[in-house]
Amino acid sequence: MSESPKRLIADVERLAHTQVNDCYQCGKCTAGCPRAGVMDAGPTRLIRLVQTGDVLEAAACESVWQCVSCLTCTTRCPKSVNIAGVVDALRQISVERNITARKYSRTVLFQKEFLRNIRRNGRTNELELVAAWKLVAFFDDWSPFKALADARLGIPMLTRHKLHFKPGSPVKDKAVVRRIFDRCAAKRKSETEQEQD
Amino acid sequence: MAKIGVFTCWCGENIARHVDVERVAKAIESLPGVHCSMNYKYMCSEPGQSLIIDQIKSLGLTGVVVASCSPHMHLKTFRAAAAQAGVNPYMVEMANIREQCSWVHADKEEATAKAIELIRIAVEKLRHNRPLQPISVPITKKALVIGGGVAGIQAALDIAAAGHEVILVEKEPSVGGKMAGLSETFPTLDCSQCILTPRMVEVNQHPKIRLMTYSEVEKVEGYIGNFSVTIRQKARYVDVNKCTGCGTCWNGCPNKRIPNAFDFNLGNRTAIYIPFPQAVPARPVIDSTRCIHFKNGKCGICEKNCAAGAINFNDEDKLVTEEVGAVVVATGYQLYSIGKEQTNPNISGYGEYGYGKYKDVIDSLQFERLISASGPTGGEPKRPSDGRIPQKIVFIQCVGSRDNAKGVSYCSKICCMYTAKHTMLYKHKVHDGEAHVFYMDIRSGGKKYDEFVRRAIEQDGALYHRGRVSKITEEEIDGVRKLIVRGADTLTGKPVTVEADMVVLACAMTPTDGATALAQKLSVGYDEYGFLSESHPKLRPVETNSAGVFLCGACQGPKDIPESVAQASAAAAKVLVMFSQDQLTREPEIAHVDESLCAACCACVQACPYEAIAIEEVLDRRGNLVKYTSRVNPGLCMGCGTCVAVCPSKSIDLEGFTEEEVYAEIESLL
Amino acid sequence: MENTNTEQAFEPKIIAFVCNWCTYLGADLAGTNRLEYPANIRIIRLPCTGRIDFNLIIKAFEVGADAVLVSGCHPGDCHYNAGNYHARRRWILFRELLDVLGIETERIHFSWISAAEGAKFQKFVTEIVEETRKLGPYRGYQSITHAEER
Amino acid sequence: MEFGYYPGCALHGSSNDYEQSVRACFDKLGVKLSELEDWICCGATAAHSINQKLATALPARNLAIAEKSGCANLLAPCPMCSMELIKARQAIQADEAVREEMSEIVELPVTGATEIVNLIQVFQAIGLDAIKSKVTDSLDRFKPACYYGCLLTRPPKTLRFDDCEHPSSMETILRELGAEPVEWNYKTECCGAGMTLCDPGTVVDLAHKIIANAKKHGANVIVTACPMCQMNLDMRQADVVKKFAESLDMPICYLSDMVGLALGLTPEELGINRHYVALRV
Repeated sequence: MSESPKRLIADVERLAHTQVNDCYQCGKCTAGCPRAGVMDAGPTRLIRLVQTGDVLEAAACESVWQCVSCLTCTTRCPKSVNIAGVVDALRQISVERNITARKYSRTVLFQKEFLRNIRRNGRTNELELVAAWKLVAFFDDWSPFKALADARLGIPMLTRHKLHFKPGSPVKDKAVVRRIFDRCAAKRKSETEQEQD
Repeated sequence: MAKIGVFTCWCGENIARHVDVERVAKAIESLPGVHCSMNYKYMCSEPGQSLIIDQIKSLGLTGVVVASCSPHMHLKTFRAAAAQAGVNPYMVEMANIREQCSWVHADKEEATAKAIELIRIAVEKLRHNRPLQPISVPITKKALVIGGGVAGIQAALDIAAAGHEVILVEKEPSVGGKMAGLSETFPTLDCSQCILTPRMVEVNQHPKIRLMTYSEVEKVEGYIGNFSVTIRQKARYVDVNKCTGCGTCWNGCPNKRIPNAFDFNLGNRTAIYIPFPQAVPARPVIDSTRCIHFKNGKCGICEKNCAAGAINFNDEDKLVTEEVGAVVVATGYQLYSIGKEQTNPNISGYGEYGYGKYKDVIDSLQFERLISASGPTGGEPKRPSDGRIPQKIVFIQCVGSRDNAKGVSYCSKICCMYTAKHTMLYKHKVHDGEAHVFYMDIRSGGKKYDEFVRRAIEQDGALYHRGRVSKITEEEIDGVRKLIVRGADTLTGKPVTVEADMVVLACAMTPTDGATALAQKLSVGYDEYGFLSESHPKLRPVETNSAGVFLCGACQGPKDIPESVAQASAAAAKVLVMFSQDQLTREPEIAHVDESLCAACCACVQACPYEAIAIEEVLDRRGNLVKYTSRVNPGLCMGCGTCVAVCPSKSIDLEGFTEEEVYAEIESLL
Repeated sequence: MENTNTEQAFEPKIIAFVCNWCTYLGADLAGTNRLEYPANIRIIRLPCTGRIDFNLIIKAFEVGADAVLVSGCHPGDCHYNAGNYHARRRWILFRELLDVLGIETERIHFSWISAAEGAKFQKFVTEIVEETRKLGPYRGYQSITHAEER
Repeated sequence: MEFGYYPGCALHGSSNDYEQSVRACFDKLGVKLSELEDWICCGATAAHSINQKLATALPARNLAIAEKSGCANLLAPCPMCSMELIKARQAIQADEAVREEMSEIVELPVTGATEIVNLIQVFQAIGLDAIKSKVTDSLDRFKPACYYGCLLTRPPKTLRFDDCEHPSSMETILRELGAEPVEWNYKTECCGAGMTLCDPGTVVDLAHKIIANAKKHGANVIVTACPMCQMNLDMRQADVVKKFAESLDMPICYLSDMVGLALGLTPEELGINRHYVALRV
């Protein structure tokens, strides 16, 4: 199914609360980005891809997940384009359509696991999170080295009482958190369906 | 009894396609006052106009309604035709059945019905019109030019060359403006001072020009042809008539380390000073805020040394009133301020570039002084922090320009050109130096302009990066202070970092401080940035909506030297057209007061944007005061009608749009 | 759906007071660019919105206007420097007066349309005609005058 | 003086030393912190990577809880939480439709009545004079490089706190307490904490750049008000030293640690002893 570029652009703009056509490609976002040096498509290029309707191509870029959300781009943009917001929108679109750059599928798994963790507990349970993430990552690429890479940090963290086996005070009303998650997912779904009508 | 002729135009197919012209003409015939109703293919054509003239003459018509295009198109044409046939031109009305009817309504029934109504409105108005006569006002053939930069100098010289007197007012101690401080000029690289200083001398010596430097316009009263201008001559503490400009005073002044504003604070001056050696007039001023004598009454070395006895510590500001017929505004520009301190709340400055924090981050006018042979370094591009010759300079374009978030939304137009010039001049002085330019678009439209930019790149090896800079930081590397410039090259999509010795910011051009205050004194409009508004962007580019006031140079919008000079000559030409007449004729569509009704409540006086209405005494034959009344100065009134709207007794009315006429129009729609 | 017939029969009458230098030229531009809009509008050309006395607006309702439209130059662009500000300022006072009189203020529309905004003129007029169509014919003025008579 | 308190996951987890420090400090200053009843996670980066609505809804739930409890000012010491809360609050305040939608989603009415403040703002509210009146030790042995990171000042239009390019609010406080803050270059540069698990290589590079610059400008401690920055710069320092073969030995402290030391609290009371790089007190 080929999708109308117009609709895709509108989706990004709605999610990011910004107008991509305001961008005149000056490059200031790329200039200030702490990650631009390693990106396959810097922020300027990502916005350009959205402008031309190549939203899915943009969403599939590795750079979407290389962004650290430091907001330097948005802060200094001479046209007040919410660039970081566009990157967030592209992330969401890439997850929804399962087109995330292969190299960063682990990151998506982590983010998803993070949210699952909150959905379950209301707050993050760090140890559970790290363990679970390592496990999914392992099943994702079967690399025991990656799975153990951060164990090295985990042990001194435990000795400094920084990592807890038991989470702090638990959330009492966990059910409401679940309902919030479900409602947000449902809203997004109905919005996209409405768009397609 | 009105005898009105209605002439409906087909405009070829333009009107006739959607409006049944024959039916319209027929329907109009029976309207009250209408004596004849005709239609023709092209009313504005020679035979069309003849038709109108013939009908006026043969039927003795007293008024004419032409139903055709917009009055902005042809009202003048038909008024002239009517006048030719002996009908007062203000007894002509138009019904706009083309732009506002046939072109916008596809349904022929609807369009035809609307056309009939539009003509009915016009007929009803015309039935209440009265003949008007153009107004004549006398004229003082002397011009005031405000601003002594290159534009003001040109305008003054042109008007004076035609034999008229000119007063040239400049707020700084010397004429010359920004151009006097520039190094060389694009695209020919001729020396700015070499071409300007002869002109500066000429304005000072011209018998028809009265040069008033260190002076500002305080108050403007009057109207076209008859302005009365009050000028404040600031206390100079030096009698310019006695002074010979010998220089003993400023050479002997012990107070030598005052930042010189003419060098944008890169160089120093004394407390008694001329801003630069070629200043005109070559007469110093004393900066009373810095002079030791004004602090403690001591020193006085200049006074002792002055053989001419020209020093006068008791000097005071003087107010001078002059009568002039026309005003030319040439107040020029200044650079957008980059730092944190901003007067305009919509502008926030560029903290990320560290201007004001890092000494070697300078703006483009500062760089002009650094590479100018007459500048504080004698033309050597020494950097301000330690005097080293920079081996690598980064030039950043569009600082403040085209930046809705922090600066101004417009393009400042000249920065692309002068930045290319800067790279060349720098490379000519430092052959092995690197000149990096960060730009967004290169805008080099103009004769020999793009060739000039290409020369900078192709022959002088300037390195152009298409992208903006995000941040500048200062770091010491191997004992030398470097500016780390983090930019991007959007053509490669990669970030670019340059370790520079100096950074030059090409800042936006903004109107001079005080331009808007002056505009208010002159009743001239200005835009959100303070650039003064021309009357029409294409057809009246040097006129303003304040009759008798003209504009030239960068006060109207960003401009380079050739454009400013051309516009200055244009403004001078407009002044000379005015001065070629002995009396001025104005449209009579202005306000007038029925003095028998006026209660002198002053509502109109306060509402009038032109200060054209004043309260005056009404005297009887013996000179006794009967009452007060408001009275309109026909020279000042521009005919906006605001006074009519606010008048509680409706004793003031606007000719051409009287209460009676407008009500008649509305009532025709019943 | 029961009102369809009457709604179709109702063609609102709209009187516009526009300034000569901005909105009138904007309307001309709409014509030059052939931007169609409903034929319900009648333009009264005035030098400036500053000339508009609010009695004119009341008069417009008196002759049967269903909506009145006032449009001039953008702030800062007034041909006469400040006429549009005067108009705006008076409108604020006038609106309260209208409320007291019982005239529906939603039938009076203000806008800034420049000589370059033909499309804005088209949109503005089209929207107002539609809106007024929905509001139905204006009988308010008659009811006010009748109340006075009683 | 009393503030609502939203610790966020970090302060209840791996950065509990920050909570210890903040609480110790405010105890000493007589400021009461009332922890928000049954608060939930703000969603952090994950929420706005996956579902924008969720990124508003999770903070909105906390705002609603705060409002219900009558809390006027809510302290969120973690800048990420703080920014997410402020962003949600502004969206809710600006648009009635959002307000209604969010009230429905989070099952509590939310209008954005509660003001969100960061740690520095609380110190400002207490007042420098009030703090100084309780000081027992001068901080004159410290030359802190104040590190604001990304989210204390960005996005400036949302946060409206300090100067986003050259902030100085932490310096003002520390200077009053006797320390000599250094001028340096990377006050607002990103340390890469967001990638600490998935891209350690870049994190080490960024951390090196920041710490080395602070050192070069004469700092003997980096002071931050962000749990992620602190942990990242502190924990990754060993890797930095290894990769760049350069001894840095730069302790990374919270602003509350510094204030606490001036108030006479011990490193143990403040949790400074649990940092990786030791602070020589």
